[in-house]
Amino acid sequence: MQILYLVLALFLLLNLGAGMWRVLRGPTAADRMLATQLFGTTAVAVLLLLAQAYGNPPLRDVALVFALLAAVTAVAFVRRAWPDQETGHDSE
Amino acid sequence: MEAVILLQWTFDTFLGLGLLWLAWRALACPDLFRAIVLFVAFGLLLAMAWVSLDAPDVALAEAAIGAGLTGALLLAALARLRSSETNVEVAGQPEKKGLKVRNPQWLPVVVLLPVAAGLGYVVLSLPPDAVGLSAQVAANLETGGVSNPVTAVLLNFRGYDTLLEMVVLLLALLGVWSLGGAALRREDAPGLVLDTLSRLLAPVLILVAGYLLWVGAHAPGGAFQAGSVLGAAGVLLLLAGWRLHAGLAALPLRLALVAGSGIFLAMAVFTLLMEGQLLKYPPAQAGILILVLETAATVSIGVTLAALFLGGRPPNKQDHR
Amino acid sequence: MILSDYLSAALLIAGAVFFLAGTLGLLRFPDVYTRLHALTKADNVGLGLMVVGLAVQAESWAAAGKLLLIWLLILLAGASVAHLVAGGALQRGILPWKR
Amino acid sequence: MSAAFLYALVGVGLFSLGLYALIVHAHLLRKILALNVMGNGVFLVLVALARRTGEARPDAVPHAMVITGIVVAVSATAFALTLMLKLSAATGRAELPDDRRE
Repeated sequence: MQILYLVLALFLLLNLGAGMWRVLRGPTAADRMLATQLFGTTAVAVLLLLAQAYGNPPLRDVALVFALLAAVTAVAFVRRAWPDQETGHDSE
Repeated sequence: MEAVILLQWTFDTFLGLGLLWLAWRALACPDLFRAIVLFVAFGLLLAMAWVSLDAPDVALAEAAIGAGLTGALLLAALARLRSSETNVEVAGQPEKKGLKVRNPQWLPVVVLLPVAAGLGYVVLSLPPDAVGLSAQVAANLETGGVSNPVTAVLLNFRGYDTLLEMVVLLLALLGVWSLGGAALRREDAPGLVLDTLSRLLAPVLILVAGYLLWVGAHAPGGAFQAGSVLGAAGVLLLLAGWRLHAGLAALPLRLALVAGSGIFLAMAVFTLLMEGQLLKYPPAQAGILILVLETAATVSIGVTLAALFLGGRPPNKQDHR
Repeated sequence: MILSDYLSAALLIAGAVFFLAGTLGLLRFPDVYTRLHALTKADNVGLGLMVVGLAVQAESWAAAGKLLLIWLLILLAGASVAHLVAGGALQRGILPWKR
Repeated sequence: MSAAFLYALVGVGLFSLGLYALIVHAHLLRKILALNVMGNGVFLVLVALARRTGEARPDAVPHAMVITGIVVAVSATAFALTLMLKLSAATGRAELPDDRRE
């Protein structure tokens, strides 16, 4: 089972790498922010898998903190940093 | 077993390359907003690196700060920067200014390559096996009052470090406050969704902060992690439009801010008088003394971080008159 | 391998498939609104399946409860953020994609 | 070479990248990001070297130092950001004056 956990963790890590493309590409600021939201959810899954693979239950607390704070950065973006005019395409 | 080790190596390699790549993109891409988003992603990946290095205490702190506070701080600063730059009507696009670099660029590369190579050489020349101070920590853990070695180091063996660290936090806040009051920005109504979210999450955040504080005695967790989670709760509430009641903004707020360093200092003086040594607790009472210190430190760290996010002295009653 | 191991493995792999679907959606969908679906549906189901798969293996009921709590928190955060982002995008005049 | 040294080398790489960006970029927000990357590189070296205990528990002292370091770094970042905003409000640009041109 340990091998399965690690394989899946690695798979999710590669998934994250693919998601990075959206952060780089955009086109809107919201797209970039959404991609980091995906990062949060995937990171939680990776941490839970690693907790099981290494038999290290405290890692679940790290995942718990991630889950709790997943919304904070996105809320900061929506409330503060989202420019009023969004043309749909960033000035490249 | 071979397969497990191979998988761990692959995971570590991808993670390391990902960290370097994200850092490079965050520092090199032309748009400042994109740089901040990439930096937040970098923080998330870093938390996984701490887990991989068997440092769950560090991972907890990074998760709370990297995922919550740093991103919020940077994004809020960027928003205020944009409004101030457009107010003054600077020529040229503010977005593009992040790209402007000083020439010649090859000079720093030439200077820094040997520095990087030298640092790498020094790191690789270190002995592959070194116990460091872990043997001493393990030997003294029985008298430490807590069974989590990291908490024992932070609050007992090197308690004076933590005392001064609380003072550093306070100094950073004093620096921010000395630059003026908080900008009185008109916050939009949070709306039903954000209001509900903050009402649901804030109590859970405070509960988890208490949980981390409690388990810190025997498992990963402790005052810094709990304080960071508490600070994130404050940031979430501030973003939802909540403000400290003016009556609480004067003395009670300041008391909460200095509680950590104040009680720490009192404890230092007390132990100096009783035991003849700075922050040397009697082993029988060490556990309870550490819990008291950690509780005060958690409150102070949380309130300080939230106040730092507000970015200025909160308006007093006197200011309203 | 006992029965619960097979069950857990099946759930974990199913979860990974949903994560893959979410990432594909994030990369391939044409606008913000459709990409929101990929994140809030596929990924949350993926995480849910993984949580159930791991909860089968959990050492105690408390541990299983903590796993469930983590999933609920992610659901709450995902749903709220999706709503906030979609509302903000509409307000800023980003047009939904039409064929 | 063990995984500890892999991460230590990544830490050195991050430090060098951050230092380069700190020198090259003029915008202060970018400089603050660069300082943070440098700090995280140092943390990574410290924690990676604490892992050299073999099968035993890693050394707790560097872990404790890094935890305090993370919290200090975020408060220093907040202070730096406030200073940057103050400068930008006063001069209209978040960059240090370039004394070669004036």
